[in-house]
Amino acid sequence: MSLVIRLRTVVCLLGRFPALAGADLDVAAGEILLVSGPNGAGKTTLLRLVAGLLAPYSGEAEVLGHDLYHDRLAARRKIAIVGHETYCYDDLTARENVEFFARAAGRGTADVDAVVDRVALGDAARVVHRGLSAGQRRRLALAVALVRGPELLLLDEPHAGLDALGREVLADVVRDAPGEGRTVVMVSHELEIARPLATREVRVDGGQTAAVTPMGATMTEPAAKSTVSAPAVVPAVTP
Amino acid sequence: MTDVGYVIAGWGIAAVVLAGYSVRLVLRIRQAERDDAPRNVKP
Amino acid sequence: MSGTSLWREAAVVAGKDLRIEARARVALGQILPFGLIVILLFAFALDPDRGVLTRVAPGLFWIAVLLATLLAVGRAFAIETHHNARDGLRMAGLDGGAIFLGKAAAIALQLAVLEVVLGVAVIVMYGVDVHGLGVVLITATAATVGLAATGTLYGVLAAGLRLRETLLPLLLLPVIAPVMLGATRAFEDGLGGVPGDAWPWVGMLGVFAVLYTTIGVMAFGALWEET
Amino acid sequence: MERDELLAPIVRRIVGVLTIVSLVALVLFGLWGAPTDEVQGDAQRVMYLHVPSAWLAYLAFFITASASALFLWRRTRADVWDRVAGASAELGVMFTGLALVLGSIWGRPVWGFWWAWDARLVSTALLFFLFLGYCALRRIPSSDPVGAAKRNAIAALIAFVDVPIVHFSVEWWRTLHQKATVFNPQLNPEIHGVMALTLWIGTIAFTLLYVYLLDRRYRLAVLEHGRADVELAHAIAERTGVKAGVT
Repeated sequence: MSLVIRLRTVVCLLGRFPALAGADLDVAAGEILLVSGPNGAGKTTLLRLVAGLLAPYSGEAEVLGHDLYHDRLAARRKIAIVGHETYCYDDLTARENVEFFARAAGRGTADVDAVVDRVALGDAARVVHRGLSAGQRRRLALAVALVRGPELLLLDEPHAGLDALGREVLADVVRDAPGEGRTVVMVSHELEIARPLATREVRVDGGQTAAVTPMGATMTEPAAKSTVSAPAVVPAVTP
Repeated sequence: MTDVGYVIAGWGIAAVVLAGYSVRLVLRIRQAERDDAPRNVKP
Repeated sequence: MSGTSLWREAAVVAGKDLRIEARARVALGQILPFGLIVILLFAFALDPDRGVLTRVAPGLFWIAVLLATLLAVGRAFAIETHHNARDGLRMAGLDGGAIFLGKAAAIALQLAVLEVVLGVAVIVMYGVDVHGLGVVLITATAATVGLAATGTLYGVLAAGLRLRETLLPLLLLPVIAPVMLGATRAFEDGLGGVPGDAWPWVGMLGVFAVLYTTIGVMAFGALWEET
Repeated sequence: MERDELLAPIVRRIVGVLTIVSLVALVLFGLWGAPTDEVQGDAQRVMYLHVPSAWLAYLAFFITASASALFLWRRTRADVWDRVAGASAELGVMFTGLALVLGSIWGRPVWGFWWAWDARLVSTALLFFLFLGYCALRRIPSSDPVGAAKRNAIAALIAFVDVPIVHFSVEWWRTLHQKATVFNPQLNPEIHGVMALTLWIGTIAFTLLYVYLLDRRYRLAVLEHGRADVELAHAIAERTGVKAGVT
C-alpha cells in the first residue's frame, strides 16, 4: 500500500514566516481527508505545499511518490487543486477556460463536455468568466480541476460561496472520488457539511498537524487503509 | 604638473569610493557580528 | 519531454494568450496607440522640417518598438495574476519550455502587428523610402523573435517579485541594447543605404534570437517555479 | 560544501597586508615615480587607476558568471557559489562605475571631451547597467532560498551571455561607419618602462584589494544568512509555542 501524501516535520515559509512549522501527515490512497483548524493555522499552506505550488524549506515531503524538493512538476501533473480563486482567465468563457486546462493536460472535447455537464454549468458555459456569478465560478473552479483527471484532488474551502446546486455537485464529486481512484484532501470551516463527506479528520494548528479527531464517516471501502501509523494519525472509526 | 585638477579629481574619487566601500563593509560586518554574538549561532 | 508535445503545449499556451488579447484588446487598444503617440512625439522633439526625422527614422522606430515591448511583456504576465491564474497555469502540468515558447510566440505576433502599423506610420509621417523591403522584413523578424524571447525570459524573472514594474526595464533594456543597435543599422541600410550592407547585422540579430530562445526553453521552467 | 569564511585567517591577513603595501606603492609610483607623459601630460596619471579598474570589472563579472554556473550545476551546487557570485557582482559594479568615471576624467583634458562614443566606453557602460540590474534583483527577498539562488544564477548567466554580443555589436557599429578617432596611434606612444611598471603595480594592488573585499563581502553574506536562520528558528519556536498554548 502506497501513501499518497507523506510529510515529516515539514517547515514551509511564506516570506520569512513559517506557515508550516514541522507538519506531519500521512494520507493513503482513496481517503477523503478533512483538514480543520482555526484561521492562520497553516491549512491553506499545507494544501499548496502538497499541490507542489510551494517548496518545502525543511523536512521530508513526498506526494504520489514524487519528492517535493525536486520533482514538483511531475507531482503537479497528477494533482488538481480548487483554491479560493478560480485560476481562470476573465476574458475567456467558462467553457474556454475548461478547454484550455483540458488541452494542456492532453485531453479532448469529450472530457470537456463531460465535466461541464457534471458541474451543471449549463448555459453559463458560454459566458465569459467575469460575467459569472459567485456560485457559477465555484463550480467552474471544480470543473477546471476535474477535467485533468487528477489522482489527488485538493479542495480549499470548497463550501465557501457555494450555492445549493454547487453543494450537491461537490458532494457527488467527493463521494465518487474513491470509486474513481481519486484521493481527496479538503480544508473546510463548515464542519457540519464537510464531516459527513470525510473518512478522517486532521486538525492543523500553529503550523503543525495537531490532534486527529476520530470521527464517524460515510465509510467507503478503501478508507480502511488509512491505518498507516504516524504520530498525528488515528484511523477512522466506523460509527 | 599639468592638469592638476583632473589628477586630484581622479585619484580623489577613486580613494573616496574604495575607502568608503571598504569602511562601510567592515562596519556592517562588525554590526552583524555583534547582532549574532549574544544568540550564539555559530554551528 | 518529446518534441511534438513541446510544440503542442506551446501552441495551447499561445492560443490562450492570443484569444485573451482578441477579447480584451489591450495590445491593440492601448499598446499600439502608445507606440503611435511616441512616433508623433519624436516629431515634436526633432524639428520635422530639417530632414532630421527621415535620417533618424530607423532609430526612432525601434525605440518605439522597444518601449512597446516592455508594455507587451508586462501585459503577458499581468494576465496570469488575476484570479491567481499563475497558480492555475503551474498546476496545468505544462513543461516550462512550452510555456516559454507559447508566451514568447504570442508576444512576437503582437509585436509584429504593432511593427507593421508603426512602420506604415513612420513611412507616411517621416517621409521614408523603402529600398530593400526584403532586408527590412528579415531584420524585423529576427529582431522581433529576439525581443520576444528576452522579454519573456525577463518577464518571468521579475513576474513573482515586488517592484516588478520598475525592475523589468532595468533588467531588460541593457540586454536588448544590441537588438536596438543591430536592427537600427540594418534598417538604415535597408531603407536609404545599400541593403547588402545589412547582412552582418541581420546575422547578429539571428544569433541573438536563437541564443535567447534556447536559453529561454531551458531556463524558463526553473524561473517559473519561483514564487 | 559550506564555508563560514572564504579565506583562511592567515591568508586573509597576508592578502590584507600585501594590499596595503601595493596600494602605497601605487600612490608613490603613480603620483611621483612615473614620469609625465609627453603627449597626454599629467592627466595620464589617472590611467594608473582607470586601467586596473576596468580589468577588475571584467574579472569580477567573469567570476560572478563562473560561480553562478557552478551553483547551477547540481554536482557543485553550494551556497558558497551563490554568495561569491553576489559579492563579486557588487564589487564588479563598483569597479565598472569607477572605470567609467575615471575614464571620463582622463578623457576631458586628453580628448577634450568628457564622453566619446567609443566602442569600449559604450560596452563598458552597458556592462555597468547589466549587472546593476542583477544586483537590484538579488536584493529582493524570497521565501524559497534555493529557488532565489537559482533565479539569481540564471539571471547572471543570461546577462553574461550578452557581454560578447554587446561587445561585438558596439565594435562593429563604431568601426563600420566611421574610423576610430579616439585611439589614434599618436596618443598611444611607446610606454615608458616605469609607466608600464606602475600600471602593473596598479593592477596587482586592485586585484589584491578585490580579493580582500570579496572575502569580507562573503563574510557579511554569511552573517546575514546566519541571522536569517536564527530569526527563522525563533519564528518556528514562537509559532509552535502558540499552538502549544492553544491545545
